[in-house]
Amino acid sequence: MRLNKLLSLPEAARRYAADGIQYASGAGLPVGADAVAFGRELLRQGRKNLHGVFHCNTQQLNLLAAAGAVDKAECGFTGLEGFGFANGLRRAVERGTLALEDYSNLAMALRLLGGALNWPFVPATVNIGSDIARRSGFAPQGAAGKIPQITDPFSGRTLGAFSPLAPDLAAIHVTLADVEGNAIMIGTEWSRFELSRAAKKVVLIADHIVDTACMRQYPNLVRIPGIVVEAVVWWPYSAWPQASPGVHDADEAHMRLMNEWLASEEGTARYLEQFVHDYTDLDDYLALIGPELIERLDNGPTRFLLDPYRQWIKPRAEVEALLAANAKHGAQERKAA
Amino acid sequence: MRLNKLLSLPEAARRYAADGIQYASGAGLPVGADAVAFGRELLRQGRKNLHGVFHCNTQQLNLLAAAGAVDKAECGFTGLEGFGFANGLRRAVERGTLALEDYSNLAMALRLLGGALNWPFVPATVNIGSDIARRSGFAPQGAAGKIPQITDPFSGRTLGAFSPLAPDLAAIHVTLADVEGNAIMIGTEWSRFELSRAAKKVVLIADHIVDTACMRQYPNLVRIPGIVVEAVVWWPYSAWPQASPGVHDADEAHMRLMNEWLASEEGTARYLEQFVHDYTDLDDYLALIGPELIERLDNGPTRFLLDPYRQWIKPRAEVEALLAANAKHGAQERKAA
Amino acid sequence: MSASAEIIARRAETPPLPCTRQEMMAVAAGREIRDGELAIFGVGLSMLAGYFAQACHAPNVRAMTEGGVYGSTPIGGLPWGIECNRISANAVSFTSALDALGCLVASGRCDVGLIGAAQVDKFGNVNTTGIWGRAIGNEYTPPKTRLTGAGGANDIASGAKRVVIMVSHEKKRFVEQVDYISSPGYLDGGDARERYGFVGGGPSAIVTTLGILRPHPETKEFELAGWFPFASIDEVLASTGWALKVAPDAHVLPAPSTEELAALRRVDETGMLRRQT
Amino acid sequence: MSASAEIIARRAETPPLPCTRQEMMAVAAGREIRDGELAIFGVGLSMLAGYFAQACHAPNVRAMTEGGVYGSTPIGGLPWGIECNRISANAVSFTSALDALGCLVASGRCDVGLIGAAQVDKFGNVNTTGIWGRAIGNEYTPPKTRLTGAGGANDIASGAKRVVIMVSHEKKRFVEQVDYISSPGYLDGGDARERYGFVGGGPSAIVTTLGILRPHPETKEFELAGWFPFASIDEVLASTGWALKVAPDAHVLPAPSTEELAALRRVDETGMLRRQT
Repeated sequence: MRLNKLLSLPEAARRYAADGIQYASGAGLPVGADAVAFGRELLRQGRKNLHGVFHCNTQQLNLLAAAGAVDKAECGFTGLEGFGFANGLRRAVERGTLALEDYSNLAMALRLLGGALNWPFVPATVNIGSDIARRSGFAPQGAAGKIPQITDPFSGRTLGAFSPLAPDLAAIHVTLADVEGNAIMIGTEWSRFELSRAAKKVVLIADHIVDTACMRQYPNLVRIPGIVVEAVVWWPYSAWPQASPGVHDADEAHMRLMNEWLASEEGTARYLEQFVHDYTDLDDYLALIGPELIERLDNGPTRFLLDPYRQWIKPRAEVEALLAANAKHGAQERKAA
Repeated sequence: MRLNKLLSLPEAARRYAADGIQYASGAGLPVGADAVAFGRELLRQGRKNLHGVFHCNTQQLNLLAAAGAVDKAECGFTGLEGFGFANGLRRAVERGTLALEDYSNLAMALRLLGGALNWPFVPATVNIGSDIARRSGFAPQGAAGKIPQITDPFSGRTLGAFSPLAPDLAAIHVTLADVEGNAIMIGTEWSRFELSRAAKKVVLIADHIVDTACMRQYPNLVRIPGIVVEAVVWWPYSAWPQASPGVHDADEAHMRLMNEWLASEEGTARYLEQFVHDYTDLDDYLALIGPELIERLDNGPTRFLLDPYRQWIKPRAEVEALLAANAKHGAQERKAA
Repeated sequence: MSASAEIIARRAETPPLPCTRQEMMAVAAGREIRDGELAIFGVGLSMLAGYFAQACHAPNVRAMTEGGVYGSTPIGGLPWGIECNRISANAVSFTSALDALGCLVASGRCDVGLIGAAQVDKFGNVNTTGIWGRAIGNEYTPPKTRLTGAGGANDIASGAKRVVIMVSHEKKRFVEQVDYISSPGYLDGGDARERYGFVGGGPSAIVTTLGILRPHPETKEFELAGWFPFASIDEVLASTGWALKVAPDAHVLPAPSTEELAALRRVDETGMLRRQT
Repeated sequence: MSASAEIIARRAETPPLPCTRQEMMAVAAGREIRDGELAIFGVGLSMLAGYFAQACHAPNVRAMTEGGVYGSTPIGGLPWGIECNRISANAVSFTSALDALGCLVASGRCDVGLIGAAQVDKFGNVNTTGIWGRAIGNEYTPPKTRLTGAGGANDIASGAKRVVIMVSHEKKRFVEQVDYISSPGYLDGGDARERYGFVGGGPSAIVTTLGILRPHPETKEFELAGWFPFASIDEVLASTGWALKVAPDAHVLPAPSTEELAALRRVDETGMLRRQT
């Protein structure tokens, strides 16, 4: 196992994503920390027919759905919280081009837990009794197989069973990662812990790369150890326009603009042109956000949450040197093989 | 809800423990952080007929079993790791005075998870096929009800079902707690997270009381929030002779002495006299360990793990003042009622 | 005349409220929360109502969000989400969805949950999934209008000891039968919840922009229990899409007190509720 | 003569080993672990064997314990437990039993587990629960000697891709049928594991103080695959409580190389294995 797992964002997407895969985002809540930039990269590489596993919709799914890259999706919540309905997703659902399978937020977490534990099913005491159990976007003719009944062998009472989830790829947003893939999340884990064990392949997208000494000082914070991780991507502001607690606030103006544009085909085309296909590298991407706004978003009320770890954050030059070293090593390996 | 939940060790045991209850220890591994001192206090107060829920045996269960205070116990591992068999427990089991129900370590964690989620049962893909599923210490005549079979509704394949655990009381060892019951564990959680949600009442036994500002700086470390906690006990070296990572090492000599003495009735009587009934307060208790040894155990290789939090540790006088304030408040409340 | 009837009579004579309808609704919903309770709030109105209760009469309410954010109080205005930095800035604990919605809510530990609705029916079933404008039929087809899905509300509706539903009182929202049950109320009434073994007790109130509906103890059909000073029985009935029964003890509800309004406006720092009338 | 046969022949002629039998056993068990594997170690001998492998030929083994302690290497001697500070001092991650034994082991993700045994039978079933000295019968009674219970070994035996059992080679431990199956091997042989749907492949080796036993590919009965330079087929057979078959390709196993012994002794800093002969 390589200890240095740093990959560039394009390389990680190329290596681990493919058309038609079950693709999961590992995010905080709808407007929280999600690697939206990974979704942008999937579109830049032309990925399509994705089966999205999004515990909650985020601007990433909203964008992927608006762009027509997702055929199927499974979600708990499909809105954007205070920013309203997710226009890109809702258009795709209403047109019938995206089959959406509804669950509750707990159901999604439990299904990921079931995948993590490799259980054949997960007991369901929620969703039963509601239309979530009676209606299936994936099997419109009959939902009987969605949340089938089981009998509790102790009491004889009836409950439901959820199918576990084991996505092909999870792109998980983390606040801090070392090059080995040990990672710290600041803010709610939401279901990133479960997802990191349920997914067949895990790619981390980190706001900051830190020295492993940070992990040895705070091992209880390292809820995703490197042993379950394939690759680590450093891409600051990958959650933009959403927030990353401890690192930056949400860009509320862009949240609104993005969702407005995604409400129409024309707007989506404009969004793709300006905010997906137009940048060439990280500097270019950061320029889209703009230095003044970045400075403001960087100084939000949760900034103090990152203070204990700042001493271990690697400067950009060092991260890029590590990335280059790994790319060189990878090229040599491929040549040798 | 009172915000100051500090109680003295004797008062917490008096208020929340009773003869015959299902009593769980919230510990690290067998030789790790366990509130052994809470078990000593249970014996000092004459508690008996306890039904022990110990994910793993520790010196606490070893002691309670040796003293005859436990009628029934459910465990994963019943040894003392590198310190050998648990002589007090094994004597009680071999004599037949303690009915021991065997599970594996994962099974115990899953049963606590099932209790935390209030599931009627938990899917079992382990323990099936072994004698754990075929033999019951609680139902010697037939184990059919211990891990009954269920059928996966998706594949039709057969697996087992575990019964969830919801102990009446959990005494959980934590490294740091604030007076509201927000708590940080250093070292493996083992199953303390699940237990803190599964138990009907939770009492924390903390090595250090810290200011709530510590929790606001490290909210992702606070895996047990105060909302699930009844009382907080400050009792340094409650894990002695076991270890508390970040705080102190194991007292290996006393680990051996204790287990040797618990191997016989006479030894147990001697142990109870010298190390359970003989101290009157915290100073007395700490004198049993001795200042030289404490200094040595305090300077173990994991000491650095506590460094980030030292600035928030409340000095003894302040903890005692808070404890006194709460006791006064409680007395007034009882008078008013 | 009993003391409370007297208060009610006096309130009924008060001049037009010094607050918006949204504020009245938030105060009424907040009054459903008792001190010391373990309470889960959603985003928007329900979070305002919850934190209003904490700021007013329930200082020791143990507030949580479905993201597993514990012990925080929003700063700098209403959070736009449950991971908004306005609520992440002073939490004492961050855990997970599995913990918050599973261990604390679906388990039956949570005392009260506040949820919203796009549609609600006479048995308190909530639709937040989609508007079909017709019965869906045997074959499931996409909705005319896709909404937000169930989110955590289904888990709250299944597991919380009681649920308070907050919804704008409009005929199109108060329907005989919701297009899609996203979160279960009393299903088809009576003891229907028992069929599913729900540990939660079901909705105890629907707090609207006009008043409060509560379930009949036996049939579980929601009835008008009270109306706000600016509203009337007639307005409520006209705004309800089913033949709403009026409870025998229905009465006008007290306007926000000075203390209540002051507390609410401290929480609604950016005046969100004052803009929306 | 093939290169490896040549090595074996040469080893067989070497004078008495420069190491203890316990050391030989630890080296032999460590050789079962391949570089890069996700491996779970128990306490004592199996931890020594595992960390020896890491120190010697498998530098990138991803070592974990059932407590969810990741990325650490013991310091200052063999840990007396999986939460011993000697192993907690340099971990990169601490999680939980549910994570380690559930998400990583019972799930089928873990490549190899090392477990111990008080008794083992010809199908690799392990007893660590108790010694009854007789069949238990229909009614369960306490054992004559209570041992440690299954611990995490049952979970490892059920879920790890392969399992290496380490046990001292004595007749009383190598029995036709164990008193109690704490951790399943191949049960009653053949494809019996399939009845239970175990994701793990079962034990691939029993490493003893005298040699190595491996399961027959069809019957799953363990056979002698090799013996240590200081042992012999006869000694192995005499120390086994069932009619042990000798595999057609059974051979003497190489003594620890200088490098292996040096690596082992770096790990066994306090010389635990050198004291126990």
